[in-house]
Amino acid sequence: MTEDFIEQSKRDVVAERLAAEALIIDVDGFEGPLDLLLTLSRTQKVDLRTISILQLARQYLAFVEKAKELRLELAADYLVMAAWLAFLKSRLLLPPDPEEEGPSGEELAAHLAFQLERLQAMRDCAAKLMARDQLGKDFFKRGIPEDITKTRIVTYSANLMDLMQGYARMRTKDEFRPFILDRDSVWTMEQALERMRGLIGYAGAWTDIISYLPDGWGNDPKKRRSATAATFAASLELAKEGKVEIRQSGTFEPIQLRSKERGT
Amino acid sequence: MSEETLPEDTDTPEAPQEESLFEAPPMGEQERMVEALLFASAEPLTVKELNGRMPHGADAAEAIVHLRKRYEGRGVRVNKVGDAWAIRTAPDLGFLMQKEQVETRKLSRAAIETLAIIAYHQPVTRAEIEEIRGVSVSRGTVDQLLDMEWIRFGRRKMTPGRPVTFVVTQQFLDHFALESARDLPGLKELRAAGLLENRLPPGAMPTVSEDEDLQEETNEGQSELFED
Amino acid sequence: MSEETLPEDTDTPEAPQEESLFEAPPMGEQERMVEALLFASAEPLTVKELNGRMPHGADAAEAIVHLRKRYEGRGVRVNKVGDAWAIRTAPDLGFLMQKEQVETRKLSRAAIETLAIIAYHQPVTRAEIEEIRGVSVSRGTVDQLLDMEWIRFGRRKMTPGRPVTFVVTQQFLDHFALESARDLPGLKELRAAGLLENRLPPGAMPTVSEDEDLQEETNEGQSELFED
Repeated sequence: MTEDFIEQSKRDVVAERLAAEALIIDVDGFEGPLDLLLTLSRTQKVDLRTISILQLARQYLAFVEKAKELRLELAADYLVMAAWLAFLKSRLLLPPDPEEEGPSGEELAAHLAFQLERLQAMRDCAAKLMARDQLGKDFFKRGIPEDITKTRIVTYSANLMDLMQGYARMRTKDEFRPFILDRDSVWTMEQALERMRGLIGYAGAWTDIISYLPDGWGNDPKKRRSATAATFAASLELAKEGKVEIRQSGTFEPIQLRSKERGT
Repeated sequence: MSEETLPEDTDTPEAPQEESLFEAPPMGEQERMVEALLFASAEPLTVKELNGRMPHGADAAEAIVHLRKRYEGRGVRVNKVGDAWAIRTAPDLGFLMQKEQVETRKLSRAAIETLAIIAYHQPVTRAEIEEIRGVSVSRGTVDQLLDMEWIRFGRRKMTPGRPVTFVVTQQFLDHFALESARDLPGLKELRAAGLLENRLPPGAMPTVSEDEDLQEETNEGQSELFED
Repeated sequence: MSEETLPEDTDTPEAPQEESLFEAPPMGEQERMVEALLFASAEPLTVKELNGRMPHGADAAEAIVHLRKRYEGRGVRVNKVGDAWAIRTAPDLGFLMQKEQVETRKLSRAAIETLAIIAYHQPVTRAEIEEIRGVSVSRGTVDQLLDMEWIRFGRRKMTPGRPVTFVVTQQFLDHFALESARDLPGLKELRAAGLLENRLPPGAMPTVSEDEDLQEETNEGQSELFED
């Protein structure tokens, strides 16, 4: 019995030593300082909620010391964590200085405990997730999916303009110039915009946009159409810029605008 | 369900199977298994293959009979494919497996020009179209327009060789929102609409050409296509 | 079934559907159709997709309810996968299907943890993942999960830098037989324990480089990926 006990405790000691060495040797195997802290916290054999952060900080610092002795190169973030834990340790040990600003040692320790608990929770979740039935491993999709035959229906489009242009092109051969607009009955949006910018400053009250049509463009239907379209587009542009407000009481009713700066 | 078995053979007639350490699962379970196997397998499975994959003592053949019955009148059915079995869509629902994809393409320039000539000059022969376009009309272009049902064969021309003619269809008129082909704007109107350069070559107005020297095209035996 | 209809609207409460020239097929038929469509497809189909393939006026959502019930306890089942549906074999029969088993790519511990964090915390930024794991997330890990189509980009977060977020996909739900991300195991408990809160560290804590490399990512034109 006693021999067994001695054997057992010997074995424990060996196991512990091996574990400690493994920690050091496997430092590359850790997924960062938080992971190392979580691993170290297990040696306290308590619930993460009741863990002693002070003790954990000591363990971590001892680990880093050991690694230095063994001339293991630790990544920078391990050293940053070590410096921070040293700071935390001193805060936890010294009586709180009322002059000092910032969070207390307890608050910092509580947050570290929270981080460890959260990381552990995510690890558990990951394990639970991977333990679920998985597609292609535990359950399966249809082995012979039936193809959805895609029948491609091609429709060709051509409009009357294409047709007429095509015809005109042939009948007039080389003289044909494709789609030339008669520019002298076209009022562009740029022109309308320029004109309106000069005028809206005076438009405090609601005014029909038709009144912004350039002089002499209201009579000829073709000119009137072009100028109205350009003025309307320009009004929208000005509204977008926040310069004017636009309203229309109903379909086909006059469209009115007023300057925003003055109107309110 | 009892685990005990008498050491002596009981003479029950429904136990002709070879003896096994494990009892075969109940038939309901076997049916589920066959269902899952046929569903997941990448190819149809024979009874032998099914039995090979099911627990010892299972009877896939019988399970299939049950499963088949269960799927009678359903959206899928258990079909025999050669000597194997597979789950397949019920034939009356095959139409669901087709997806129509509508693709709109711009009509080629050659097709538009050919179409325009037919619309303005109908009834018009292929030779006349070529005369106006100044290039030969490919078979494909005409076929495409026929296929789209925008043109059809008109009466043969009463000229030597009796060439076939083309006319536009009601579908064409519907597509271009025209009452009749006569509503197409003439060159004068095209010009007025700014579609044309002002100067017109003399005699370029659309007229129904009655040229008679265009007879090469005539001998395609398509008289059966003349409906009108 | 009568073709006649009164000129005036009849006030039947059970006819709220839009009127259609054709009557929708009876529900039994609709169930068959959904059955056929889901059997035919290896990937989940949304109700919208199903309705799009079924005759006008059909109600795939209702048909699925019936179908799902019909397959309860069978060898295959109707799984809800996010807003889509798929037929999958019953998990208890997986042992029969060694032949169909696909060798899945072995995921690293980092990848599995990252996946779990995205699933439980979604939408989550890379900086948040790093905060939880206490280590920077390698590009390869995220790329692998994106490549497997288990995660995708979510909406940008409305915080400085407008960082991209990650969310899990329909494929993820399908793979783990989850109806939605809300059905993740232990989600409620985690939330109750406050472990899903984004608790900010009090004062300066060692955190991984949050910003520099994230910033560049935000400028990539990925806005079209943000559907939801």
